[in-house]
Amino acid sequence: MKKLINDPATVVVDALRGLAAAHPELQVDLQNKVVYRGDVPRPGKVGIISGGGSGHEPLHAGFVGIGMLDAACAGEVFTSPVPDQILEATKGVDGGAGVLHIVKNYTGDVMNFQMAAELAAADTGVEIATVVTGDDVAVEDSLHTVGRRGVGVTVLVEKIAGAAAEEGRRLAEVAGVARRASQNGRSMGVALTSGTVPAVGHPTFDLPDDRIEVGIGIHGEPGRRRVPMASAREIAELLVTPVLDDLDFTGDDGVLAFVNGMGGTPLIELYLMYGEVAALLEKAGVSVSRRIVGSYITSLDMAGCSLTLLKLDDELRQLWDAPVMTPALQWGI
Amino acid sequence: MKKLINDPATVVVDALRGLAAAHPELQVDLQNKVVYRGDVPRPGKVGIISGGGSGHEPLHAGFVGIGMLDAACAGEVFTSPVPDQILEATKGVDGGAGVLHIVKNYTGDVMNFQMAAELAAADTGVEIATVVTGDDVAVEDSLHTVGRRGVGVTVLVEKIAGAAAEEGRRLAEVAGVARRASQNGRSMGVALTSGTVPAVGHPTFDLPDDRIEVGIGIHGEPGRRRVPMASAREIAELLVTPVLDDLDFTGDDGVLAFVNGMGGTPLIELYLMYGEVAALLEKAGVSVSRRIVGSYITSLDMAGCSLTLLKLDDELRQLWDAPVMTPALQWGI
Amino acid sequence: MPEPSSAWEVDVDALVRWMRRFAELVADHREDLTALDAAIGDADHGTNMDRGMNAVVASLDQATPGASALLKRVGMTLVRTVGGASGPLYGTFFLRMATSLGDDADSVPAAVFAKALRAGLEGVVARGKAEVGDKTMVDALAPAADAVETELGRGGDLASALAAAARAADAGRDATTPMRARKGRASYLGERSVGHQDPGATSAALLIVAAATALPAGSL
Amino acid sequence: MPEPSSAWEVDVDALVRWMRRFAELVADHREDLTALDAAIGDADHGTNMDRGMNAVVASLDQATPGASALLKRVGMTLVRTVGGASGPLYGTFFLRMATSLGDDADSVPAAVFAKALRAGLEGVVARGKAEVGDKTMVDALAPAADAVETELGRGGDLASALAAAARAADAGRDATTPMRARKGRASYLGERSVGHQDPGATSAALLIVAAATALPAGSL
Ligand SMILES: Nc1ncnc2c1ncn2[C@@H]1O[C@H](COP(=O)(O)OP(=O)(O)O)[C@@H](O)[C@H]1O
Ligand SMILES: Nc1ncnc2c1ncn2[C@@H]1O[C@H](COP(=O)(O)OP(=O)(O)O)[C@@H](O)[C@H]1O
Ligand SMILES: [Mg+2]
Ligand SMILES: [Mg+2]
Ligand SMILES: [Mg+2]
Ligand SMILES: [Mg+2]
Repeated sequence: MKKLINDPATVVVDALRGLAAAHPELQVDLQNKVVYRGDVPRPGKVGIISGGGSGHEPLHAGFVGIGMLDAACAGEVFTSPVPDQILEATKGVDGGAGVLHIVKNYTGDVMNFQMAAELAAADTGVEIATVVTGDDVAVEDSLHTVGRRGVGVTVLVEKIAGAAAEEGRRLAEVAGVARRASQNGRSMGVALTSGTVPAVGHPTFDLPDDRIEVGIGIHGEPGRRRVPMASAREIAELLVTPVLDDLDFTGDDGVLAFVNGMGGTPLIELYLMYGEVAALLEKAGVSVSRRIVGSYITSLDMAGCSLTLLKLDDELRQLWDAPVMTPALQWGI
Repeated sequence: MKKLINDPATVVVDALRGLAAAHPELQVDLQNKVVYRGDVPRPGKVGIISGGGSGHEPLHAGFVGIGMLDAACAGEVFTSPVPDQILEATKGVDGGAGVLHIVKNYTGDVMNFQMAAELAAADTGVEIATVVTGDDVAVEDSLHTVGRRGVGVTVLVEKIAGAAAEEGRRLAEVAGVARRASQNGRSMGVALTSGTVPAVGHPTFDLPDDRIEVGIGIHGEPGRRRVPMASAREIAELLVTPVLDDLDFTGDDGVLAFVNGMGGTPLIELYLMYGEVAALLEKAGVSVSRRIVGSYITSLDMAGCSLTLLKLDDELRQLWDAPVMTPALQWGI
Repeated sequence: MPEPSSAWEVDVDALVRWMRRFAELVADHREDLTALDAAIGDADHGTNMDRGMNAVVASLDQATPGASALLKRVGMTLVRTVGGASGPLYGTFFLRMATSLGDDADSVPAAVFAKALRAGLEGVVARGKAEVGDKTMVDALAPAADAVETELGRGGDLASALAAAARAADAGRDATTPMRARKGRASYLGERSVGHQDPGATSAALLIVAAATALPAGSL
Repeated sequence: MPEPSSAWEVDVDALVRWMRRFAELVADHREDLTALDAAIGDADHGTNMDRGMNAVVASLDQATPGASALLKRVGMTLVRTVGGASGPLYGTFFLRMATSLGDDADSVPAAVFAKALRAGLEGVVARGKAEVGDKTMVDALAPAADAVETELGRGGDLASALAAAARAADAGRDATTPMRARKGRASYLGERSVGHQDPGATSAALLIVAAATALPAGSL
């Protein structure tokens, strides 16, 4: 394993220390591993917090700022944060209008946020709403399963909820629009290589040079199946087809198309993939009205990419377009 | 080799097609492999163009937009563009106030831009100024050598020159401030792994698991020396020390500190490195007043990072802070 | 022959021994647990449990007011330091045991301890909604709780009850291998989860083995 | 015995053969050239030259007005398609040859061709500022130009002059191995460039070998 780290045991805190140095406009609580906007709590504004295991950077701390998150809780690598961190963040951002928890659908994340919400209710009485994202079509969705993993759509939900809160909307409305965004999104990912968890020191799974994993999540979990290495065009089909099969994305309001890198894949390949995805969407009669290409929700140094489509409507589009000023997403300000 | 590509021979055009689809606000000439701002030529504004081999994304095309480049010429992977492309871009952005060529100091880049400038002078009479960046302290700088490689500072020079042009300054002034920025910048890079050129299909150099290359450029060239793998703290010293030895960065105006990823290194490691660099700079009495962390000038999928320091003054800082709106850098708009 | 009352009771010292033994086993099997999790999860279960049990061991130096308070502190420490799925689940296990033991006694009879184990298991099920057969830690914990009750019911002492529990937990752990996961991260793999032993069931079996070897030792 | 005038002239067909042969050699050695460039450069020299020579070969199908015009087109094509350092340098080489040949003739005497070679070399030096010993293509081209002049000067014919040039270029190429690069990308490596053969000198030696085998063939 070769990584720019000091010690696997201190990766998360060391990286947060760097984030704090690089972004003096943020407040970073190294003790609790919580990253806050500089101006929390904002009286009367719904607080938006998220969090999860580390290793997905810029998610979540890179999305803390104006128009997006008020705080992000960083767990250990691929391990959800603990209730204390989430409780601390909840209290820290509470401006009296309640707090929205945006949680990716993983057993650990859901349980830790749930425990934190129980503690917060008992402790402070702050009103909490929770939106759980689950957009990964690689995962079977039925009554007998734990539901889909939350992946790419989480970035979009954080942006949209953040914009709604920034507008001064009430908690129920913010949660409502976040939930709609979450339900309108679908994702599919592919890995060319496995990532390496620092504490483990070798790749999570072995992938021969002529094989790729289709249907991977963002924790280095093996995917649904292994197929021969293919061209970008064919890989784009492996992503686009199951996403379009799962939800009807045609319609005049168009979609937001998001091609995301897994951490080890350079931008030249992501743009190339976007070109292939755009061509397939056009062929399928899906009109794209917003686009984003980059590594926004990653899986350590895994090479690969994911596609997320979000079905837009006027409100979602307007909230997406609203100003945002965070380390990783910035426009309009 | 596993990459998200169709064919090594079409990588550059395929990626440009994706960039065009992802950024409808840009104009992309696939024939000439030139990316333009949507509104070129802008009458009375100095045109700013750059270009170079592909494989360094987002450099240069990702910096085309308001407040930065008017056009970028994309060569083949690691191969400078040819004079025809540069001539075409020069003509395309000429708004009557002259055109600045920002060229990284590599024999091929310098010669191709030179030939293009000769052709442009003969052909159109457009006034051209050229600024050659050469900031890599890994390379000996003496009368008997070809001078230093242009690396990280190129991003900063493009931003600063773009802001000066946006303000309506004249060509000589824009070139002057770009040159000052270039001369005030120093860089040093390190590779944990070699990148793989698509047309070659295997890594450019072999690097054992316990060794790193210090003093690498951005073309997969081997570095100056190979040292044992070390901690982030030690690697930060390998970068900071030669940079500070080369130029006095103390002073009240402070520096811009830029930690750059080489393409295959995830953001968590870059932030961690930034933390180590910031600590060393503080110890050395260098005050940091602007910071940027991310993969902005890459070397395909190489893992590693580089450090660039730019000595600021009021004018450079103000031009850095000025609004910019490009695929890869955005603020103030 | 030892006095029955002593052979049948679990005191604070015994619980401390249990936690230390579990922490040792987790440290010894850290890489194995993580490797199991790498195959069907996210390669952190060994790291998570080891971090948590190190924190638990560190907390054992504090004064220990009684059996219930001790287990509560263990549960809170795990909730505070482990994260992921196993943090809340193991945490809940000990918190519910503590609640079940109720008002603090210095030591508790085996039957009371058995009831607490059952309560811990029920807490895990309440939190995680997993049933036996879902390929989770429940597949090791549930047969263990059953075995303790059965063995005590037919007159066995704590040592033999916990020995039976350890055998049952090991068997439950082994039984997870052919299962298709229906809960937790492994469930995302669908059919591909078949053929791999569940990491959480593996650490849970270590917990019961630790109980079998550490709990009775000092009380006999 | 062939007529001296014919044995000593280079016509358009011969130049076309030269370019085709060079293109073949470059294609055959593409991977080698790139591997040499990987060691001390950026692993693209073979790809660059092959792309350029493919474009040159494609352009050969167009009508060929004369020797000078042909070489001019070759030079322009290389400038337009190769990029990097070798594009302008090889391009300039042929453009300067074309200028040196001057007003278009269908065929040129060997001495005139030798002068054109010298002019091409001087163009490369003017553009790239490299001297013999800097570990560049100049280390193959300069001895080749010298050898042609020497051999013609002592009464040799074009075939023997070019054969001598090919030997000289090969020797010049081999001599780059122990050199420390002072120009181009390899110079960044400092001492580490020692012990590697220069890719540009290697392709330049192929150019001269191509001339030796393809140019005289049809004119004899
Ligand atoms: N709903 C659940 N009920 C019971 N146990 C569960 C549940 N979900 C997961 N587990 C257990 O947790 C283990 C994984 O723990 P760990 O790797 O620490 O957490 P994470 O999955 O969050 O990375 C699984 O092997 C399984 O035994
Ligand atoms: N200044 C120069 N003068 C002559 N030849 C040069 C010069 N710089 C580089 N070269 C030649 O160019 C070769 C490299 O060509 P190529 O790899 O195609 O270009 P680049 O270095 O731009 O990638 C070198 O091996 C060397 O022979
Ligand atoms: Mg985990
Ligand atoms: Mg090159
Ligand atoms: Mg796990
Ligand atoms: Mg090269």
